Amino acid sequence: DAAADGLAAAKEKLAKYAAKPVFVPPGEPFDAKACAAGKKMLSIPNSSANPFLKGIIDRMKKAGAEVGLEVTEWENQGQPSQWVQGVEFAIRDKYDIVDLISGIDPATIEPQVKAAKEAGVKVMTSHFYDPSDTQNPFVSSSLTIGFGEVGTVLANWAAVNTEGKANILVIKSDEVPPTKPLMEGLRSELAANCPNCKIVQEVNVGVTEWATKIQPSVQSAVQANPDIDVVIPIYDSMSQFVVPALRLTGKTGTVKVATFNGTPFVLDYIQQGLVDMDLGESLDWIAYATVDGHLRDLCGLGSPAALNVPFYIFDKANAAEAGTPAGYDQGYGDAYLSGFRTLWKLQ
Amino acid sequence: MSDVPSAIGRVAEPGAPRALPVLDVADIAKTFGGAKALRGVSFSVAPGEVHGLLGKNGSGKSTLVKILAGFHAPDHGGRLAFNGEMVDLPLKPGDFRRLGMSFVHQNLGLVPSLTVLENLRFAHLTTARSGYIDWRAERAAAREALGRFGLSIDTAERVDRLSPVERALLAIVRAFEEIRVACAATGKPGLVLLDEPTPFLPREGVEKLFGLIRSIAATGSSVIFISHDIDEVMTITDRITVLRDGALAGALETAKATHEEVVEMIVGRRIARLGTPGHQAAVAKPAFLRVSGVAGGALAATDLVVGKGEILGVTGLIGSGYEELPYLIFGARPCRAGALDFVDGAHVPLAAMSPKRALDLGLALLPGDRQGASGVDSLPIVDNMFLPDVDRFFRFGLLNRRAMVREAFALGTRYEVRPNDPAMKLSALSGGNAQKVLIARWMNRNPRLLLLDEPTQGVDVGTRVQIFAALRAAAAAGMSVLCASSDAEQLAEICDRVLIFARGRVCAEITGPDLTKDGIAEACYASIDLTGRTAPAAPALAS
Amino acid sequence: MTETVSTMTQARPAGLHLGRLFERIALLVVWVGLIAIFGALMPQSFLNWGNFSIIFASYAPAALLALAIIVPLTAGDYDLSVGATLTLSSALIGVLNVWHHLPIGLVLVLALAAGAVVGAVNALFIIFFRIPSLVVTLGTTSLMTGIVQWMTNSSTIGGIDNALVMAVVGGRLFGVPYAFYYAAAAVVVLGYVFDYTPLGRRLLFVGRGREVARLNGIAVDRVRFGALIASGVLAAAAGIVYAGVLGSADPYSGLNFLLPAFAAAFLGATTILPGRFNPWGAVVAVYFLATGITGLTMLGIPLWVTNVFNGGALILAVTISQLTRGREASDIG
Amino acid sequence: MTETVSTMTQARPAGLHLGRLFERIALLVVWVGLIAIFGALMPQSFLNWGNFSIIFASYAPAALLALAIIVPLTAGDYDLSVGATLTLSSALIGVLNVWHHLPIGLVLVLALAAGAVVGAVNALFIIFFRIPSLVVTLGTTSLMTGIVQWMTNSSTIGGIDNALVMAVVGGRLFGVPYAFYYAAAAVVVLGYVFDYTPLGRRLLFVGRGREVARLNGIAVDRVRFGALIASGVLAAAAGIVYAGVLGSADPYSGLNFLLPAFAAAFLGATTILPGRFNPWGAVVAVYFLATGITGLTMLGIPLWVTNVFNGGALILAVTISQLTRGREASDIG
Ligand SMILES: Nc1ncnc2c1ncn2[C@@H]1O[C@H](COP(=O)(O)OP(=O)(O)OP(=O)(O)O)[C@@H](O)[C@H]1O
Ligand SMILES: Nc1ncnc2c1ncn2[C@@H]1O[C@H](COP(=O)(O)OP(=O)(O)OP(=O)(O)O)[C@@H](O)[C@H]1O
Ligand SMILES: O[C@@H]1[C@@H](O)[C@H](O)OC[C@H]1O
Ligand SMILES: [Mg+2]
Ligand SMILES: [Mg+2]
Repeated sequence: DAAADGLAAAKEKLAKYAAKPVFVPPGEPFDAKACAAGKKMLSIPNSSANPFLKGIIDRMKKAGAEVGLEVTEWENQGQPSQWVQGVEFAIRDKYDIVDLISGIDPATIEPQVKAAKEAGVKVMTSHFYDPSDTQNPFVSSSLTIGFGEVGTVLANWAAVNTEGKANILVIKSDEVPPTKPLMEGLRSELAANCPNCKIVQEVNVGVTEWATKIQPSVQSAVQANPDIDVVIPIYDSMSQFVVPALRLTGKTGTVKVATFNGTPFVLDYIQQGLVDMDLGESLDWIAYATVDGHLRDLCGLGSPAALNVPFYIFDKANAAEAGTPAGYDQGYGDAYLSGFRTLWKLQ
Repeated sequence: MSDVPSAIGRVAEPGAPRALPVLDVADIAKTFGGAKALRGVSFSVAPGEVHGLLGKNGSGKSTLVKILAGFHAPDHGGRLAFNGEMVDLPLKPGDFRRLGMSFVHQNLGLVPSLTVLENLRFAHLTTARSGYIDWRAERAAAREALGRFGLSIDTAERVDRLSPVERALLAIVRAFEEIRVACAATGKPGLVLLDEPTPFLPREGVEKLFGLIRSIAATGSSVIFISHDIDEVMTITDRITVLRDGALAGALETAKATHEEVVEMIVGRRIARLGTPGHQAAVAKPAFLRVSGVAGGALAATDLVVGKGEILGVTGLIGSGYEELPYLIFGARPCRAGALDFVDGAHVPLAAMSPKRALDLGLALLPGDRQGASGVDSLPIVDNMFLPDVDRFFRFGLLNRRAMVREAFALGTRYEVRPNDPAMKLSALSGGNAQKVLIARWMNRNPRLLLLDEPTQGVDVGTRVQIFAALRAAAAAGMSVLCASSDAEQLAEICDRVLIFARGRVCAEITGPDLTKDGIAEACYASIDLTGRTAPAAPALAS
Repeated sequence: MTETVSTMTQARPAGLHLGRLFERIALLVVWVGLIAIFGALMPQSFLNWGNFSIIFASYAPAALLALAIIVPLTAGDYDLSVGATLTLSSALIGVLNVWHHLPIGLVLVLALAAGAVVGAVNALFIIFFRIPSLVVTLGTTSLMTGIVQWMTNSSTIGGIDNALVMAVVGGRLFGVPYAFYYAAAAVVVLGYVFDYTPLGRRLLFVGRGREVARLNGIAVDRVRFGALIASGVLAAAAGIVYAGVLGSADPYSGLNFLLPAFAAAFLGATTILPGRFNPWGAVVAVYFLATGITGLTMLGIPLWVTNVFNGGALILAVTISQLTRGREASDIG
Repeated sequence: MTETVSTMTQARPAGLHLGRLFERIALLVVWVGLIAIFGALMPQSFLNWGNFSIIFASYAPAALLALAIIVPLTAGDYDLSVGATLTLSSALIGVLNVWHHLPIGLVLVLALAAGAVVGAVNALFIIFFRIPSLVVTLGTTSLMTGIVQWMTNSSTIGGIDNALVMAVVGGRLFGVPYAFYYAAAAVVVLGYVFDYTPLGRRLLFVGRGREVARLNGIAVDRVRFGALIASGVLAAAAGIVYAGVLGSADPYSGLNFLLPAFAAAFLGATTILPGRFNPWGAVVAVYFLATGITGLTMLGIPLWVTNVFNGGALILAVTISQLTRGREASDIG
């Protein structure tokens, strides 16, 4: 029947993310050193206080150094006016690339993006748009990431781990742009592969309110709907407030938690049995892929449309691969390192 | 008279008694910023003595009191002995209690937003060793204390809901209760310090207070009594110490001194008592303002007429409502009924009156509460002076600061404000000088009617004379004055006519030869009979 | 002059007594009403002991924070830094226990000591340099936020010693996790200190009339100093309980608790002992707001409504309290 | 009674004049020093007009917000709601202009009107019901936060009419985007009102002595009402400039501006006209802090240092200012 077929499809799709990631070259090899010589890139994270993003930038500095690209971080506290200053700074200091990382919507600072373009500074985004999104017209190129795909993985995982009868509580933040494609992926995949699954409640919590609102919301929701058996906090930093809510309501272990990002403390939670699944990405891999993609655009080679960084499922079985305590890049293998170095003609 | 026992080993001043003094201070000095408030003051108080501490405004009396309360730290070098025991200066908070002192401070030292019980039992509530407050027992103790003084005030009432009289009485009861407890604990004489306790008290309250003072002195404890009312001081004290500009100006034995001698010592020169000039032929002045049916607060519908250039006094027993009159006329407090009719035909219902309207009509009000209602301490003198007049200096879209300062300096000179620096904060002036600034503010506007509430309360005799002279001069030039005061002497000195209030109504009018301090006082007491009442409107002290 | 006129009846008409009583319990009544409404709508899920036990436990840090605020507030000082102190305390626990492997017992002592140090620094500037408390604690908030970010590398630290987690939410008494009882103990102690000890009166006198208190022999500076230290220690305790509830240290959340805790402190001053900041009132206010938020979210109402509920409840309660006392100027704030 | 002893020289020793002058310009001097240090470290990138022009423009909303705060603060009322009002104003622009296609001119008028309404609501509760301003504006902050989340579905709204963007950051004068000149105009106007008009004196007296002001014919309630409305309108204007700088409406950032704006207001009260909240001082403080943060950021110094800088600068400046005046009780706060 439909339910069983769906479940089988879900299982099959999940398998891909359980296997060790393999490196797929994003394009032809090129002389990266020649391309990067004397060039500099300003990386603006959504917020420097986000260790995930800070981790990417630190690794981009290292990757850039291998080819001679100077990477600088624009430290900020997540305030759009600070992003504005960063772009203006890049224009003035004649940077070649401005990289808006994970969360800065170019539309939010469009006047500055436009000014940068006019001044000959290429503004690129990474780890922000979903392939289904339309890129802002003033942006030079974007390394997209499959947020929709993430949604499908979360949906399939929920289906498979409840024998196709998941009752799901979703915690989301609508003001973060990736939320939209992610939720669409989640909903459509559930509809396709799991007719008996349903999203019982979606709770929208602003990022600034995570600490005060997630825990009570989850507590209330699981009490009001005792049949909830999966909680999906779509970004894994949310799970630090989901875990205590389940502990207090006595649902730890009976209600499953699936999430996305691969932040180390959440991988620790998996080892402790507090969270069941985290879909992770290797920061270092992202860093190399970003440098690679941006250099290609800069040197007119045509930027790849996507970051091409694989997602990898961490669960009880393999969480220890990430280290104890977990680190950001462990468990994904290092196929990408030699892969990129070969592409860049470094070896 | 030389070798008087003194714990701090100095030769006592003449007239000092021989017994071991309760309080003995030497070389007490206090500097505030650059200003010397006290310059090496020494004196002593004998057991059972009522000691007057006198001096002009700003002479340092309250500062001395506050040093004894451990509030101010005196400059280095002063010495203090209490009942023969040397005490380290500065006093630590609460030391005074251990030694056996209690206070009625100049502003009473009550917390308005807390209850009678909490204020009255302050010492016990904040220092009890037991670590547990038994509220039932506290309430009983408070009721008993109030009862001992014949007061019936709800112990749960907030102090800011009490009348000024009740508040003053509460502070006095507290001080006498504390000293009673302290003496019982130490077995030695105590010291009660009363810093201008009388301005708010009705006559009978003052008498009751004097009774208390005498009874406490009879037990061997001492009292320091501060007042600007020389007659009160002559009545109650045994000895007098006078401060001038923070230094000792002299000491007197009350019984051997005259009123004039005391005044001379205070101000440092001879002042003619204004006496009662010009009252003989009280020429009826042409009417300027008719106040009809004014009612509000304790005041029932009252009619009166103020003449042009007349200084009209209003007085009565506390609670009779006279003190509301200036505020009601000025629109500063809500009025139930009444209207003003000016000689020029203007008719103003008081319900529609507001301070703004009053100012436009040429009225001015100098409230009794200087810091709370009259001037802003933290702002410069010049701004305080021209507060209602700033618009006058606003020309061509700019506030002319220079002109303001120039005019303020001139005014300051005229009213002898010292120091006369318009840019200084008002708080840098002594109380009396601040009052001069505020009087200057209003006089400078040439109001048609100046409303005063206790204009010289806490103002020294010298400054008083100045203020009176200024009022007289302005009245002679046509300004009318309505002065509410409980100070019969002051009214007798400046008024052309005085209205006595009782139970919210005018019950007598005094003019001409009857217009003397005693005449007014008599009329006040007669007013009780006149209105046929048996109980004062305010809680009184039982005898 | 023998007659003594009583001013009692005159000053307090009979109606007033009832009005005052009503005011004292009004918030409690509204709370019960709220529970009744949600209970009627969700008899199963809302109206059960488990639900309340969870509310009680998960708002324990907020309750402790509200208590931390009212101590200096009663003495007349604002302490805005309690939010940052909460964060500092829980971050310290994370860093020292998880990263540096110090035993949890020692770490808790250090966390409380850090709270005391924060209080002492605030007090130094507020009392010795006579800088307004609002300014000082605004400044130390920013300072501590920076220090926490430095200490934690801005990241959440999981894996705090399970002993703490067990001591806070592991054990239960009458079905309610211990966390609640820590807050409850703090209320009882503070309630006793506020109402039944000389120290409580000193605190109150200092707050209502600093000069008068000093004139009357109270060591004002010492009382204010003590209040600020107490506030720091209580906020650090809130941080400990918070770390225990989460099982992790979050370097960002503290400030989010600040405004709600102030709201609870003010709301609490309208009840039990209206017109005074009081521990019982503050905690009632915290749990009243918590009940509202829980009920609303259980009904599936969007989260923005809870913000409106918080703000509306505060303004409404204070307004009603104000109206019962005839709009006289308020003593709080 | 004729002798008039001048105590002027006596009361104000010469040293004092110099001390006061130093205090007035101390923050300016430190600012210049800061610029010199960063300039020496980064002669190219820091020490150029372009850098300053951008600092000036991007902190214009913060400057307007600090101005919004000091108006009611001078009149004696705290307005914590300015942060939420900023957000409300920019969210309104997003919703009405982008989603409902209202013309931008009309939308701006509506945003300012909304600011005025917020001010009026605050004033109603503060003045008519006599509730402490801190409590009321804490409540309206929470209320508005909820309303904004409802209006915007908690999402950022991009694509605001380009005319606004051009008017705010598109055009430049001397290389500095217009945004700065709006803030500058507000400072000039407020500076004029505070120092050179009777209204400014009234504001000050209302703040320092309400009863005194009333008895001197000042319509106290009207002045406070006006100050709160002005604060709401200025905060809404800050929201407009903010929306113009970003080209979008962000439903969450307002509260992040609140504490820094208060810090700037207090820091500003240590300079130009020490001891008083003053517009010039507030704006100098905003740009002083902005310079520090920008310089540190450009040096690549970790983020936590800027928080330490913010907090440290505030406490240090106020302490030094306090020391020059011999630790007397402060008039601000
Ligand atoms: N804060 C201050 N700064 C500078 N000078 C001050 C300050 N306070 C008081 N003074 C000066 O100290 C002197 C004494 O003032 P003080 O207030 O003691 O007078 P006072 O005895 O209370 O007078 P009054 O009877 O008028 O109240 C005055 O010359 C006054 O100018
Ligand atoms: N806290 C203070 N700071 C600065 N100066 C002060 C302070 N308190 C008092 N002074 C000044 O000290 C001097 C003495 O004031 P004090 O209050 O002792 O006078 P006083 O004799 O009690 O006057 P009054 O008769 O007006 O009560 C005054 O010049 C006063 O201005
Ligand atoms: O991890 C990221 C989260 O921190 C940010 O807020 O939104 C995008 C996510 O990928
Ligand atoms: Mg005095
Ligand atoms: Mg004085």
